[in-house]
Amino acid sequence: MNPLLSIDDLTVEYDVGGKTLSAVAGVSLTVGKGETLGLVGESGCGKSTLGRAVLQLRKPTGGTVTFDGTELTTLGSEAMRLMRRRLQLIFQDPIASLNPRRCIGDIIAEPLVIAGVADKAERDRRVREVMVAVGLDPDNALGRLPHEFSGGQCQRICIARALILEPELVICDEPVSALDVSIRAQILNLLEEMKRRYGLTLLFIAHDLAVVKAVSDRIAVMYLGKLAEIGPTERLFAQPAHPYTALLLEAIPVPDPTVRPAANVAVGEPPSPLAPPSGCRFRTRCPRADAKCAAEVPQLREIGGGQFAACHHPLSA
Amino acid sequence: MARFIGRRLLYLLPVLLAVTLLTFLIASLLPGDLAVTILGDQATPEKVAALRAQMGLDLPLWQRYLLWLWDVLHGDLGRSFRTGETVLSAVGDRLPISLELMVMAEVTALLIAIPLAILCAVRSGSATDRFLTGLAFGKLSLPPFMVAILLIYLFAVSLNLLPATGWIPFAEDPIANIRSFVLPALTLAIAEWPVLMRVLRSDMIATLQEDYIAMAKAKGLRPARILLVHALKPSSLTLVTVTGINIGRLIGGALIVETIFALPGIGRLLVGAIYARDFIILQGVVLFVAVGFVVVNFIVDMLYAVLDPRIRHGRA
Amino acid sequence: MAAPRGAVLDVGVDTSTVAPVRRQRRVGGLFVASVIWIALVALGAIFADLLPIPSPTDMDMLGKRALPSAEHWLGNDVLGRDVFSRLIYGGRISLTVGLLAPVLGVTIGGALGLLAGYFRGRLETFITGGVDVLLAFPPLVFALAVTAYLGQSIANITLVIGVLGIPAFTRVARAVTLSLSEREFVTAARALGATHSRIILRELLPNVALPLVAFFLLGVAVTIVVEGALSFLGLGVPPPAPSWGSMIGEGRESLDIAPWLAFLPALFMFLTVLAFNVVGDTLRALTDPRPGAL
Amino acid sequence: MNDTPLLSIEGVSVSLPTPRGTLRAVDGVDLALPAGRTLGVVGESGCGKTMLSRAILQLLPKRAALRGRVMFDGRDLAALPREELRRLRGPELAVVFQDPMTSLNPVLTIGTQIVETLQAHLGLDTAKATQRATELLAEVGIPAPAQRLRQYPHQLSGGMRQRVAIAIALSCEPRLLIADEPTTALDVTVQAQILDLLAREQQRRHMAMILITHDLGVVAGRTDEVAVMYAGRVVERAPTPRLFKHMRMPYTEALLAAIPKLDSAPHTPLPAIGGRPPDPTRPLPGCSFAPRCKYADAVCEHTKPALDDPEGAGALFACWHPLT
Repeated sequence: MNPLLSIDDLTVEYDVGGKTLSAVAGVSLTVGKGETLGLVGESGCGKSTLGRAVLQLRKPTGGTVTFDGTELTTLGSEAMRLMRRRLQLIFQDPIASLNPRRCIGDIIAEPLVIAGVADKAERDRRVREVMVAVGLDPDNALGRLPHEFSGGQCQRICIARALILEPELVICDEPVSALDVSIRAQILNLLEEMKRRYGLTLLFIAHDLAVVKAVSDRIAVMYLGKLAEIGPTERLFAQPAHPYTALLLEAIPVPDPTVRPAANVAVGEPPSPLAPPSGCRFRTRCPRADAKCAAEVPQLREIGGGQFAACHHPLSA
Repeated sequence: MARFIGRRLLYLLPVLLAVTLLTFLIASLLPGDLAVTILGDQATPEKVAALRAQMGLDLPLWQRYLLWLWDVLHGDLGRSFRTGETVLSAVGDRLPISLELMVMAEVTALLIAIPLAILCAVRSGSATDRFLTGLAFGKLSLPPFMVAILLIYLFAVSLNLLPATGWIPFAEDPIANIRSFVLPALTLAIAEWPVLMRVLRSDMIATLQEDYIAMAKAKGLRPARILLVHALKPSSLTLVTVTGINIGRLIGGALIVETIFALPGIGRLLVGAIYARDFIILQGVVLFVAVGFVVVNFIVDMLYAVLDPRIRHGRA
Repeated sequence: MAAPRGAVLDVGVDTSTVAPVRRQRRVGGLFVASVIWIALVALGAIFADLLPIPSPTDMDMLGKRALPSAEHWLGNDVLGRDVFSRLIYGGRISLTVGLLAPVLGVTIGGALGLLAGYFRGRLETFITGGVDVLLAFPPLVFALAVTAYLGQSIANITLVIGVLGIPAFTRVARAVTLSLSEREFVTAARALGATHSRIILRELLPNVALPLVAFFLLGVAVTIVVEGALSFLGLGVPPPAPSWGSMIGEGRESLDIAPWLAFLPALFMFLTVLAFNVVGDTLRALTDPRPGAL
Repeated sequence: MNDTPLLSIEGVSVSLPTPRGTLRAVDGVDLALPAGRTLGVVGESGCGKTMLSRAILQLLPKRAALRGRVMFDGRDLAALPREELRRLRGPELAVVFQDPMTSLNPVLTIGTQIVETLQAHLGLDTAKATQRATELLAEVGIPAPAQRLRQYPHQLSGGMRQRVAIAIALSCEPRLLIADEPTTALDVTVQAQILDLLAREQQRRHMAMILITHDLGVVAGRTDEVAVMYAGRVVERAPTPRLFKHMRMPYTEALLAAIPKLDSAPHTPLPAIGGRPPDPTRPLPGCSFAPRCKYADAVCEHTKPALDDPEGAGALFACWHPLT
């Protein structure tokens, strides 16, 4: 596959009370055209920061982000502004991502206005079209304010806003975490449908492996700012190579009482990203950790079949 | 904690410096020639020029500021060109009176506000709550000088219970001293309590809806403990801040009250200096009050950190 | 798991809306009464010259502290001037200063707060630092000192009180902007490639404006009080121009023989301040930034 | 163990006044829980599960109106005098809330928050209570417990905070523990640890436990019985294995089907439930799930089905057209 987006050694650092927090510490990955890459990890692992750094909403402190041959980190602000219509973002909290004082029609048309589509009739036509596509009734919804809609509907509105310029890459940052199970399935299906219809490439960020699995071609697992493992979805689920991936898989509660929950699967909690462990960042919780893990930072290497893991002692199939 | 104090101190210094600069600029840039003011309109130009040179008024502004600041740092805020009294001794004589007034007023205000706020918060929405919040709200529109007039009319003119004006030194007659402070302090307290009560009440209502209050109830703690330990402590954070910020209002109020009740405090010194166009005293008092106010707010910030461990540990 | 036999397949459409939440606008009788009172004072102030009332500065030396009569509806003051007329003209000064000073505060302070809250960084440090310095001066002390140097006039008093109001408006605007900037719709606008000015004007301003307007009305109330205090001390609007504050101050001298001379202007001022507080507070409650409002 | 359940909820309804009209958060719920057993309550947000837990604990908001009886060990909690209720909370009834960041008091040390509970009910002196608090923290798996006592909640990680909240809940050996979404605010690996801890302590102490969650996966392996709630009512209730093996209510089935499965291939369309739950201020005359249910007919729209156990197998459901 031809990579549409490639991230190379991306680093994002914040300043927290005088200390440096590496939210993303040297992550490299590619997303092929038309592909969905799932990005999973627990809170604080840097997955959302990564998504925002790709869009230059948070300036990376190091590394490069190349989109369709253009390096974004060095792009001037005006050129980046123009680039934004090809890259879109969908947020976790759909209600907070809509301006409470603007009506739905205005909100969805906003990207067109910014992109300079001056013809009001043209804008109206396209707004209606995209609203129908995401399952909203334009006649009913256009003039209403966001608070009159439920969370699921607000997420549909956000999707409509993200799609109206027909972007190439959409970054979905936990798009269903705030939604109930029954609504979540609707939105996941909608995203799949929109991907087909608009030929999108998706970077799908979530903490829930099962959700990510439902939509992704490949999955990347992050832990404390670093990539632990990346590989094709089926393969990664069938034979996780990184002990952290295995831990995540085991920890998911299965809705089936005949499956006894694995006892004591996980030890401890992720350490503070302000003071990450030396060597492999997962070693403090890893059953396989030894002296080498403390001394050497494991590099991402291929396990086979397009599956890469950053581990000195990968699990064998 | 040390880090926290250090950071705040580091911020305090530039603010203090800016305060001195602003005080100096107000007094220097505004129209009117100080020398003319001192000597009077009839003074000859030569005499004016001589005085200007003597006072350093002919130097460039920045030099004058630095010279003045140097003096100020050495405790020399100048002296009145009318009475010859130094600013420092004038302030020193009057400060205890203003402090006594403000402390009495603030303590009274807190004694009124805290119990009422707790009562309102616990019974929020009840008739008691609605009456007290309505009263406090109405009171917000009644400035100290109106309260003073009302109190004077009631207690001094009509009932003749308390003196309307005048001040007797504590050493001379302690009871008369306290009596002379009752009306002024009450005036300020009446002006202050609604602000304090409203703040504490709304914070307390918000706190009472927190999960940790539900948790405290679920633990089977006694209601008094829930209210006074679990609810009041976190709710008093804003109250402390507002008390600090309100010291500015209190100083303004004290200024008026001292004038009305003829208490020889800082406020009266300031107003007197304005009436007499004694700009050296005026400048000195303004600087003194502003610096004092900044320092008090700094202390309030520290108090805030004592109450809230999250701030103390540097995670706001 | 067996095939999801009973589950309804995705309909993919979600067209109904929640029944619109119209928050009950509890604008009670007090609010209406306040608006009416403000309107009356304002009309009186605007058309004072056209009203059939005596001049507020004409002294009737024989009618000092005269009781109400057909000619002098509320009697005369210590110098024999018509109290009612002075109250009407006093409203003119209170409203002029009371409205103009906060306009200065709301425009400059609002803009500074908005910029500080949106751009953060150095600009924010600089603006909040400046605000802190201005806040270091107790307002009344500052106002007194500056008017003492500048000279007493309506323009100067308005200017000084207006400048004093800037920090408060800056703080409110910055706080609201900060909380809004954390909400994702601002990030969303940035992700769409909106320019800074578009984000500030289209996304932030409409949300910041309403709380600021509410705060503006409370600012009017505060300003009227401050102007009153200055005039009460005889350091506000220069005599013989009638101001409620100076009328109370003058009335204080004859509290024992003619208490109404102090109480009437006090009542006018109290009612006006209360009315602005009521209107401002009602508006504040209505525009409380409750996200979603559900 | 005798036959009278430790907790029995009889016809409990909770309504709240809102600007849009009365909100019926809980609508005629009956539940029973014998001592030492675990009940899972599952439902989506707004289904009334949290209000139900607050009704059991008598911690409803002031404006809420409660009807029905909450019988705990033969006493109606709703009718109990305040002081008696206070004595029950802690030694008899305890709760763990969703977010330990908000359920622990931010300005009090962890030690204070445990010790005060011990002192309120067990009459221990400060030294003994502190000793006991240290033991409790160790029991819930907190390393260096003596040092932790002096720390404030914000100095602990999310999982540690929830362990502290559990230690507080367990401190007076309650007979019933209500865990209201105890792991929703936590990461998945920490969630597993907390659920394990709750299960272990429940068995060790022979407590009854109500585990409230939106996640069918959480209750599947860790409860004896499950009640599924929808729009304020219990729509299905059965022993856990039976519920998952043979569910009767279409909603339960649809809810289970809508969860993405780990064992299905990527890009498999999810059987989503169309529409969304009804507006709780506008109750429907018939079955609340009818508008979203593919089996619904005229009867479902007009008449509410009762929660019944027609086969007498301990499997209750409220549906006119149960799955077979």
